[in-house]
Amino acid sequence: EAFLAAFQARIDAEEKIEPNDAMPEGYRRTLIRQIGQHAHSEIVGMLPEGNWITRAPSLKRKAALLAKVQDEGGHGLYLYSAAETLGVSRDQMTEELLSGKAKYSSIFNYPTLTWADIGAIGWLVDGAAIMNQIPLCRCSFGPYARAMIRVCKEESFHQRQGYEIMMTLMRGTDEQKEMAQDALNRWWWPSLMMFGPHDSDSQHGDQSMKWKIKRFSNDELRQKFVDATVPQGEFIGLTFPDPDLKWNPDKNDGKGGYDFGKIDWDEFWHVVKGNGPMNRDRIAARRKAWEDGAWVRDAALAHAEKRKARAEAAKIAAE
Amino acid sequence: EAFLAAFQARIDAEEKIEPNDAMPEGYRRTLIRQIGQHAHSEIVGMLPEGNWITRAPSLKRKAALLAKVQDEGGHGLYLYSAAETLGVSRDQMTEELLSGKAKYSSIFNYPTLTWADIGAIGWLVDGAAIMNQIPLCRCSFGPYARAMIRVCKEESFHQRQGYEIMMTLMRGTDEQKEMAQDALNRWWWPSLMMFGPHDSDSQHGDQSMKWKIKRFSNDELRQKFVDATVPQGEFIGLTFPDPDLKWNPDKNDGKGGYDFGKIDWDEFWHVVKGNGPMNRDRIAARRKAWEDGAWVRDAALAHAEKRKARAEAAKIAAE
Amino acid sequence: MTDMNEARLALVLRLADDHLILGHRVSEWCGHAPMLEEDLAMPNMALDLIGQARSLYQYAAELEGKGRSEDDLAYMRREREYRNCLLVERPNGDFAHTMLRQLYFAAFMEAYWTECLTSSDETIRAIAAKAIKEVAYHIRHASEWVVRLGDGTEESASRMAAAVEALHRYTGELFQSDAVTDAMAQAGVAPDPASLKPAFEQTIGPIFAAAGLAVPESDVGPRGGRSGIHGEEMGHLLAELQYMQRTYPGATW
Amino acid sequence: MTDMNEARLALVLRLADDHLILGHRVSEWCGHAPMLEEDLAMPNMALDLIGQARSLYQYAAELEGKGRSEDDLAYMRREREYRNCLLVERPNGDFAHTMLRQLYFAAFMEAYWTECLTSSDETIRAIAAKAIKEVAYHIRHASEWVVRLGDGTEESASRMAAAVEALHRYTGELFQSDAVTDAMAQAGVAPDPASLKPAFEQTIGPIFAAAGLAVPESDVGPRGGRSGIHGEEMGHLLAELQYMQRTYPGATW
Repeated sequence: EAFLAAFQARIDAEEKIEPNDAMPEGYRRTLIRQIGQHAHSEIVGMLPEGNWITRAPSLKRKAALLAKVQDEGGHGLYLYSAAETLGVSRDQMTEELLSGKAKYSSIFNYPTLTWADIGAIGWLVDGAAIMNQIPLCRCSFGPYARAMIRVCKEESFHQRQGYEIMMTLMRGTDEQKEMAQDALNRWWWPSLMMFGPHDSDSQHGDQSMKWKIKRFSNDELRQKFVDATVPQGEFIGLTFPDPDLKWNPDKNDGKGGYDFGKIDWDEFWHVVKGNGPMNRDRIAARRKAWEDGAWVRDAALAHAEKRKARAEAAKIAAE
Repeated sequence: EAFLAAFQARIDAEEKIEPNDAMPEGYRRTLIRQIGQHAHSEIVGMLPEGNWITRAPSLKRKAALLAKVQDEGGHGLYLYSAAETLGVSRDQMTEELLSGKAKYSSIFNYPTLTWADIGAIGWLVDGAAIMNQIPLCRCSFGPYARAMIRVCKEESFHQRQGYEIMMTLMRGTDEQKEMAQDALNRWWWPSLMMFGPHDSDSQHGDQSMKWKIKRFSNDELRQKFVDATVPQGEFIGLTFPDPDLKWNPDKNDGKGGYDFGKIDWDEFWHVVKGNGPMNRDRIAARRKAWEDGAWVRDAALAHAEKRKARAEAAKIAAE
Repeated sequence: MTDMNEARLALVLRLADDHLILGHRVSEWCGHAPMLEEDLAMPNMALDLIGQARSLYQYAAELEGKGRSEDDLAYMRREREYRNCLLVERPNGDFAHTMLRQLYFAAFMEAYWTECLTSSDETIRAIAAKAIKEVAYHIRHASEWVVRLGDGTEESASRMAAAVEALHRYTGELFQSDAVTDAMAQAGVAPDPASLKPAFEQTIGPIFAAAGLAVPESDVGPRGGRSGIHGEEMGHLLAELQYMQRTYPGATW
Repeated sequence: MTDMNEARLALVLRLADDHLILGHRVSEWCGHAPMLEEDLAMPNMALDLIGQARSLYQYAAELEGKGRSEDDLAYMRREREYRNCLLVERPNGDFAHTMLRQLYFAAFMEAYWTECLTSSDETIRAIAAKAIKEVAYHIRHASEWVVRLGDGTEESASRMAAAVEALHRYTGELFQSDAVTDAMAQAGVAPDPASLKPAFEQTIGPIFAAAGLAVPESDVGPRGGRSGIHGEEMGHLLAELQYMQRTYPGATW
C-alpha cells in the first residue's frame, strides 16, 4: 500500500511513468489493454479506407488516401512499440486481435459504401479520435503520451483532409451533395458512440482518471466533439441526422453547446458484440493477411538465422 | 496386313468404326490425340469468353454469352466421352492438358481485350471451327462423328450470334465501329492459322485422309473459310487486315475465290510452342481450377463410397 | 394508389437485384469450377438467374413508366440504389460456400414463388410459374453438393460447416418484413417473407440432416440490403458489372 | 517536328501508364501485407509511383495541349489506349511475385532515370532527379526481400524461383526499341531502352546471386503493352480504377 500511495503521488505530481519504473499490476494491465485496442484500431482502420484506394476518383485523392493509410500503419507501429515496453509482444497482441479476444474501435465495423465515406471517416472518425487522443498526449505513461503527440499531429491533418473532401462534395453536383449527406447520415451516430458508454455506465472510467490515463470522461469528450463538429457540418450545408440537435446557450457552464438526441446503445452493443455489418469481414481480412504471410515471416527469420550463422562461422574462420 | 486391308476396306465402304471394333493402333492413337485436342480446345476456350461474362454490356448479351460458354463445356463433355470409348480416361486427358503435353487450339492463347472480341470469336473462331468440323460429322469413327453433328449445330448458332454482335457494333457509334475493326485486325490472322500448317508442311494429313478422319486438307478448308467470311465482313463495313486480299474469278476451278496474303508462320509456331500472350495464363487458370477443386472431387468420391457401404450394410441387415 | 405502385416497384426491384447479383456471383465460376460437370452447371444456374432478373427488370421498367429499359435498371443505378439482400452479394468463397448460398436462396425462392403462383399480379404469377421449375433444379443441384460435401471427407465436412457458420447469419434478412412487403402481402401480390420461414426450414432441415450439419440456432446477422446498405464487396462487383455501360453511355450492344 | 512532339507525348504516356498501373497493383496490398512493416512499405511505394505518374501525366497533358487534365489521361482512356508494359499489370500473386516485379521495374527505371538526368528535356530531367531517389529505395526494399525469400526457407525459395520463372519473361519488353524510343534517343530526350540492359543486369545479378537464384537465359515473353495489347487482367484493373470517373463524368473531387 505504501507502494501504491507513492505511485499515486508520482501521478499526482504529473511525473511520467516510464517502462522500467515499478507500477501497479492494474495500471500495467489497463495500459496494455488500452494501447493494444488503440493499435488494433489503427490496423483494422486501414481496411475500410483501403477499400477505396483502387477506386479513388482522382490521382490527387488517391495519393492522399495512400498517405493516410500509411500513416495509420505507422500509428499502429508506434503503439505496438509502446505496448511492448510493458512486456507484451506484438505477436501476442496480434493473436488476441485475430482470436477476437482484443477489441478495436467498433466504428470500423461499418462498411465504406461510397467515396463520401472516405471524407466522413476523415472528418468525423479522425475528428472524434483526436478529441480522445489530445488528452492522451498528457497521459501519465511516458511512451504512450509521446506516441500520442506524433499521432495527434497526423490525425489532425487527416481530419482537415476529410473535411475538405466533404466540402468539395458539397460544392459539387447534386449527386455529390447527396453522397456527402448520405455519408453523414450513416457515420454520425457511430462517431458519437466512439466515445464509449455514458459515464454512468462506463466500467474503467474512475480508476483510469485517477491514474491519469484518462483525463476527461466519455460524455465530456463527446460533448466537445459535438460542439466542434456541428458548426463545421452546417457551414458546408450538411444536415445532421438528429431532430433533437439544437444550440443550448446554457450548456457548458453558460458558454453554450449543443443538445443532442439519445444514442441507440442497443445498436452500439450489437456491433461491439460482433454483429455489426463488417465485424467478421474485418477479422477475416486481417487473419487472411496474417496466415498468407506466415511463410514470408518464417523466411525472414530463417534468413536472419542463416546470416548470423554465416557471420559467426566467418568470424571463427578468421580467428 | 490382312487386318489393315480389311479395316481400310470398311473405311472405304464408308462404314462407321465403333469403339468395340478392332482398329489399327495408329488409328486409335490419332483419334485419341485429335479428339482430346478438340475437347481441350472447348474447355480452354471457355476462358477467353468467360473473361467477359461479368462485364457483358447488356443482360441479353450476358445471357447469350453464358449459354455459349455452357455449350462449350457441353461440347467438351461429349468429346471427352467420345475419347473415353477409345480407352483413355478424362482424368488422364486432363493431366496431359495441365502438364502441357496435350495441345489445344492455339487461338485461345490470345487475350479478349474488348467486347468486340466476343463478337469476333463467335464469328471467326467458331466460323473456322465449323469449317473444320462439318466434314468431321462424316468421320469414320462413329462416336466422334455423332458428337460432331450436335456440336456443329450449336457452333453455327454461335457463329451467327458472333456475327450479329459485330453487325450491331458496326451500326453503332464510332467507338463501337473502331472496336469491331480492331477486333477483326487482331483475330483475322490467328483464325486463318486455326486450319493448321500448309498441306505441304502438315504432319498428320495423308494417313488421316486415308482413314477418313479428315476429309479435306488444311489449305482447302482455309480457302473455304476465307471465301465464306470475307463477304460477310465486307457486308457490314469491315476491312480485312490483308492488303493482298482480293477476288480472283479463276480460283476454285473457275467458281472464283479470294487470294490472300502470306500467313506469318513464325508467329504461329511461336504461339504453338507456348510463347503466345496467354499460353501460361490459360494453363495456370485451368490448373488452379483443377487443384482448388481436388477436395471437392475427393469428397464426392468419399461420399459415394460411404453411400454404397451403407446401402450394402442395409441390404445385409435386411437379409 | 401511388403508394401501392411504389411498393410494387420496390418489391420487383428487390427481386430483380437479388437475381442479377446472385447470377453475377455464380457466373464468376465459369471456366474455374472443380469439374467439368460444374463448369456446365454454373453457367446454367447463372443463366436461369439472369433470365429471371430480365423478366423482373422488364416488369419494373414498365411499372416505373419512365422509359427506362431493363439494362438501365440493371446497369445504371448507383450502389446505394441496389436493393438486393446481402446473402446474394457474398463473395463466392470456396465451392462449399457457393453451393450453400445457392441452396439458401433457392430454398427461400421456392417458398416465395410457390406463394406467388396465386398472386393477384398477373405478371408475377407468370414469372413465378417459370421460375419455380428452375429453382427446383437449383435446390436439387445445390443440396446434392451440400450433402456430398457435408458427408464426404474430413476436409469437405469442415469446409461445409465453415460455410454454414459464415452464411447462415445472412438468411435472417430474407424473412424481414417492412412497409413494402406488408403492403404487397395485403394486396395479395407477394407473400409476407416472414411467413416463409417454416417452408424454408422444411427444405433445409432434411438436407442438413443428411449432410450431418447442424442448423444454427440464430439467423441474425448483418442486414441492410433492402435499404441499399451493402457490404464492401458490392462496389467492386458493380465496377465490373457496370463497366461497359458506364464507359460507353448510350450505346446499343 | 509534329512527329517529334508526338513521339515525346507517346514516350511520356508510356512512362506515366507504367507508374500508374504498377502503383495500382502495389496499392492492392494495403492492409493485407504479411507484416505491419510491409503494410507501411506498400502504400509508401505506391505513393511514390502514383506521384511519379502524376508528374508524367501533367507533362503529357501539357505536351498534348488539348486541355485534358492528369485525371483525364489517367482515368478516361480506353484499355487499348493504355501503353504500359505488361510486367506492371501482372497480378500481385504472392509476396514473392510482388517483390520481384518491383525489383525488375525499379532496376530498369534506375538505369532509365540515370540516363534522363542529362536529358535534353528539362521536365524529364526534373522528374528523373526526384524519381531516382525513390527508385533507389524500391530497389533496396525489394532486393532485401528477394534475398530473404530466396535464401530463407525451402518454401520461400521455391516460391521465389516460381516468381522468377513467371515474371522474368516479361522483362524483355522493357528493353524493346521502336520508332518512339529511337526518335527520343536521337533527340537526347530519353535513353534507348535496349542500351539499358547491361545496367539492369548489373543490378539484378548480385541480388540474384545472394538469393541463390539463377538468372534465366531468356527474357522473351509476351509483348504488346506499348501498342495497347494487354493481358486479360488489365480490363478488370481498369474497371476498378475508372469506376468513379466513369460513373460521375465531369465531377470535381
